[in-house]
Amino acid sequence: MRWINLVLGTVLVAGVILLGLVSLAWTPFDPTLVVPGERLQPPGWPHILGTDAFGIDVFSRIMAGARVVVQVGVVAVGLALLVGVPLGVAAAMSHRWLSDLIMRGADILYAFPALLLAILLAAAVGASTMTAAVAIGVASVPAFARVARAATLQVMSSDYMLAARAAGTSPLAAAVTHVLPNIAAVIWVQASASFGMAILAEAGLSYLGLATPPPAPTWGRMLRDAQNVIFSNPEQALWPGLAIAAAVLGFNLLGDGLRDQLDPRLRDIS
Amino acid sequence: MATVRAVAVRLAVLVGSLLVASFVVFAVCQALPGDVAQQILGEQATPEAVDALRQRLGLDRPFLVRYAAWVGGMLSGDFGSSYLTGVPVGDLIWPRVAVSAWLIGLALLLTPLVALPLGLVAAVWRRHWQGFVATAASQVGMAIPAFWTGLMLVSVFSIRLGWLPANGYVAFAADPAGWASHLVLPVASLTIVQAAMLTRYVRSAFVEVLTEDYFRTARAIGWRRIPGLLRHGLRNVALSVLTVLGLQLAATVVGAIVIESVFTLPGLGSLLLTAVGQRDLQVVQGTVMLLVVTVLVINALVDVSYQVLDPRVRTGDLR
Amino acid sequence: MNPASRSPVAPVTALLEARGVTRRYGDGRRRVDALRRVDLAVPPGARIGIVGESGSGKSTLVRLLAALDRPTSGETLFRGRRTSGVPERGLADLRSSVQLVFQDPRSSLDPRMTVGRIVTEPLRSRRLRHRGDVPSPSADRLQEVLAGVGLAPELAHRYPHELSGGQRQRVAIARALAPDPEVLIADEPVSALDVAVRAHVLNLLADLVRARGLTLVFVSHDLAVVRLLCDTVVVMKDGVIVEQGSMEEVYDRPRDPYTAALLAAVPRLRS
Amino acid sequence: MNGLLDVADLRVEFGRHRAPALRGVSFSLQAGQRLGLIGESGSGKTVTALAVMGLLPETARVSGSVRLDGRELVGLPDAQFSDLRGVAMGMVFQEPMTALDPTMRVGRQVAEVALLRGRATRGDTRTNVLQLLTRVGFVDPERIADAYPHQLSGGQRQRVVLAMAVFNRPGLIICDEPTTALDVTVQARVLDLLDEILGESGAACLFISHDLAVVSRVCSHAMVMLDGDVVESGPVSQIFAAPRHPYTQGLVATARLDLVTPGERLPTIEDYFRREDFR
Repeated sequence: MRWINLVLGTVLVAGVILLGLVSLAWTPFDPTLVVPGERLQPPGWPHILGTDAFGIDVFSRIMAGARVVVQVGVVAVGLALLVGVPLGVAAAMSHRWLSDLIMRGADILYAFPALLLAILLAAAVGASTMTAAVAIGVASVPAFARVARAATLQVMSSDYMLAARAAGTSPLAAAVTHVLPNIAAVIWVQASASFGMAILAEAGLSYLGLATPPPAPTWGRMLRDAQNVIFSNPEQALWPGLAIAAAVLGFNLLGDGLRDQLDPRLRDIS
Repeated sequence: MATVRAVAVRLAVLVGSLLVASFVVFAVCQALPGDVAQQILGEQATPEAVDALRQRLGLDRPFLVRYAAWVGGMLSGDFGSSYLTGVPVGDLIWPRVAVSAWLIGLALLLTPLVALPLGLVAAVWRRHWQGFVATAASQVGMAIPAFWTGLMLVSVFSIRLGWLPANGYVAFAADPAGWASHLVLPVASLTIVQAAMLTRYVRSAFVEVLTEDYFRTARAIGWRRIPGLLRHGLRNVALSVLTVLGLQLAATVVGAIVIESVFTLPGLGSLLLTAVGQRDLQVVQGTVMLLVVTVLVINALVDVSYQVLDPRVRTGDLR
Repeated sequence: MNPASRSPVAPVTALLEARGVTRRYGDGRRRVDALRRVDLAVPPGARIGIVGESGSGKSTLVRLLAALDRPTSGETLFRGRRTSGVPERGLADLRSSVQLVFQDPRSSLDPRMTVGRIVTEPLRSRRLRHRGDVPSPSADRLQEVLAGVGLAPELAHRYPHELSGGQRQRVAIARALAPDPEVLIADEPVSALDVAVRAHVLNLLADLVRARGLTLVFVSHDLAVVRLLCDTVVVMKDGVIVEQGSMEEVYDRPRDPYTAALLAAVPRLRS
Repeated sequence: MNGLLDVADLRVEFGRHRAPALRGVSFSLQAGQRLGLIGESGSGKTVTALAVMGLLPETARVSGSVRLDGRELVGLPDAQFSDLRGVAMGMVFQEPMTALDPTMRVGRQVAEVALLRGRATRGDTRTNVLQLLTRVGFVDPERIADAYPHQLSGGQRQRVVLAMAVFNRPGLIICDEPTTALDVTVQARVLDLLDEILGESGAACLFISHDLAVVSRVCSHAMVMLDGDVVESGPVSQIFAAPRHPYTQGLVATARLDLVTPGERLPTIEDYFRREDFR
């Protein structure tokens, strides 16, 4: 049972990343090529998932969409990780007033949802893959800061940190040799979960037209296109939705699986 | 005494948060886009015309003065006017608040009602098929975007079965039955995703109670598993549910924006999206600010309610 | 190394000293004084036991002596030099000469470090190396130290969770002894261990203290354990020292009623 | 074999890949008898207690027989087991700090023991609770009943848990390291109280401890466990004065710190017993 999450998660995540990578070099059809004569074909050969209302091959579009998903996820999670983790560790290791300042800032940002930030940015400077990724990343910073701070506090309260001080290890050296290795596990778990959330947020934004502009294919825009023909062809909404669900599920399961493996306390319970 | 102090501190933090948030919203909307007057009039406009417009809109004043005026105006209920149409932003916002409030409020009300029993089942029978089904349902629910759920519900209940309208809105006062039928699918789409997320937390909160020493004590004096769990676990679970629900509020608010777009409900979300499309920044900043204020205020209320629920916090022995 | 060559200190100068130290936690109504104006002097070569129940302030006191915490008022000294209110880089002398063993090795050993890296951590510290004769972090020194506490050399590549409770506490002792300290502070070093392991660790500590001529500060809630290792005992209650004297004196003829109650409360095997 | 509690060939396993926690434990406890369970951590003391109480985690596989007053408990459905707990048997746990629900006043938690059985009305329950709190040595039962657990000390909480365990005058009380987390002076008071209450109610007691001195103070009989097996059992006087099994001899020797002269080497279990030779 405990392995199911990890295995299923890894398979789904690997699938999404693979689709995205392969799409850089090859897709069955041009994912942006509009072929009016081949509109709304049912799944079959050569269009294994059929074509959409523009006559574009659905599978090719999904492959290319995976690329955007991975892009946004990497940028957003990377940004959140690089900013949030040092902030959280610093908050835990520093004086109380600085710690309070950092965490209060994180609290305010926490109440400020990613999508609103992306909407603001889109309104102010125009929508693009980058504005979406940055907005999602900034909005994910507090989650990383909180997790890193909580984990660091736990490390700080351990006797081995006291022993390190008694051994003459400086705070910075202790942060590198003791804190980071001991909080890495929870950070990876958080990163995996955040990746899933980033995919959902990106899908929502591109559905609203507030992320990657056309003609680049994204799963969210595919759903928007599908909605236009939902009365005649409701099945059009199926594939991109499944792609999103599979990708998010993959990252969530991977995160859960990692946590189950890494948390010895949970291991004892189950 | 400790409670009064804690509430006072929390209120001070709330005011600080509101100031910071409003400043960020104002800065992003006013500083990032460049010269608004120039944009409105287009590249061909004469510098004199641009200057005149700038003066008329009050854009010639220093940034901080404009910020102060905006905040001051909002405190008295004046959100300013659209640069594009001149319509007061308040006139655009207020008629639409009810729609969004119903959508968000109903979803938030239903979310714990779905998540508590589901999470209980997932925790108590976590080694049996019932628990597996509940956990799997929550995992899947978390992975699907709310707007896709909306599209799927529409394709089944509106198109295939024809039971419910696919979009639009009727005011409650005009036609209560119509109002309800128009809200069922949007609220359901929003609730499914949020409840799935909350279920996960409820599950782990109950699992934690199951491993607590005090639950073992309760079992040792004769409590059966589920009644004991409800008696000694619910209050502890309620604390974490409340926290998570407070954090979910933000997600629900943005979820509602998307859902309004799926079902073309005339709420704040559709107002916001239209304004973004037209780059009507006064409307954008007013609407966003209203949503942010709502989220921050409710989160503060959640924090304060801790004081009432947890005796360790209430008596000030634990912070 | 000849321990005698290192202690030319005049007997009047205490190695470690606390002068009127108070340590206060929290503020306002929740203020707790963990220590209240405590004076204590640890002369070179002494083996001092600090005994008390939870909340007596015994752990706080040794943490102050080791400059791992700061007194709210009063001062701590090492070799007659102030160590309270001194920035960390001014404590090189103290750090290289005073080492600690903590209660629970599961918490005092970093779970993500191998035994070898744990034991050599004090040797790798630039600050400790200020003292000229601190051994270098070589493989030889590691083997020497491990052998000194009765651990096989191949354990150097293991992680703490792969060891038994007794082995873990030996690793903690090895780390403390690696830089050749003068003072060993042991804070409840056997309280978290099984009875079967306790005797081994106590025997090891007694041997090491004797062989290296260490000054020992031994904190415990258990007078019976302290009696075996120490020649002087300090009894603490609620942040103050209630009695202090030679081991036999206090153990056989306690003057303070609290010490007497403490002794009487220890359950003895009835057979 | 018709004591109050008869345990026969009790085996407990947690998963196939782990060594069994109990490998066929048998013992018998007469009404009013006090049996001490001695052993190191991991020897199976707590598992034995939890098996008797029916509180082992779901993952445990239990076989063998546990009979209380002649009634077989192994395989008993949880609903029926629940009706026995708190009535026919009560339990006191090791960790007083976490044993009580932090969100509920102490008085209400104690009262639950009565209300669960549906015997009492709220009014006279309150009276009973206050009486009981007085009986476990509180001079101000009103204040204790209205306090939350975190406002009490460890010793006070352990007395509250003891009160809950004895409320319905069960015939069997199980104590799992009840004083290990307490200071010695507090331990002495709690042990006195336990002694008094057991004597008064005539209940039998299964008393788990790693501390031989504590067992010798409370119990009449003792049973020594090692790696899920019972290696020796008998009257306390015999076990501690003339232990037969080398492991017990080692345990007793290491426990007599007071007999060692300072400077002398402490005896260890390995002086008497080598694990490699066992089994």
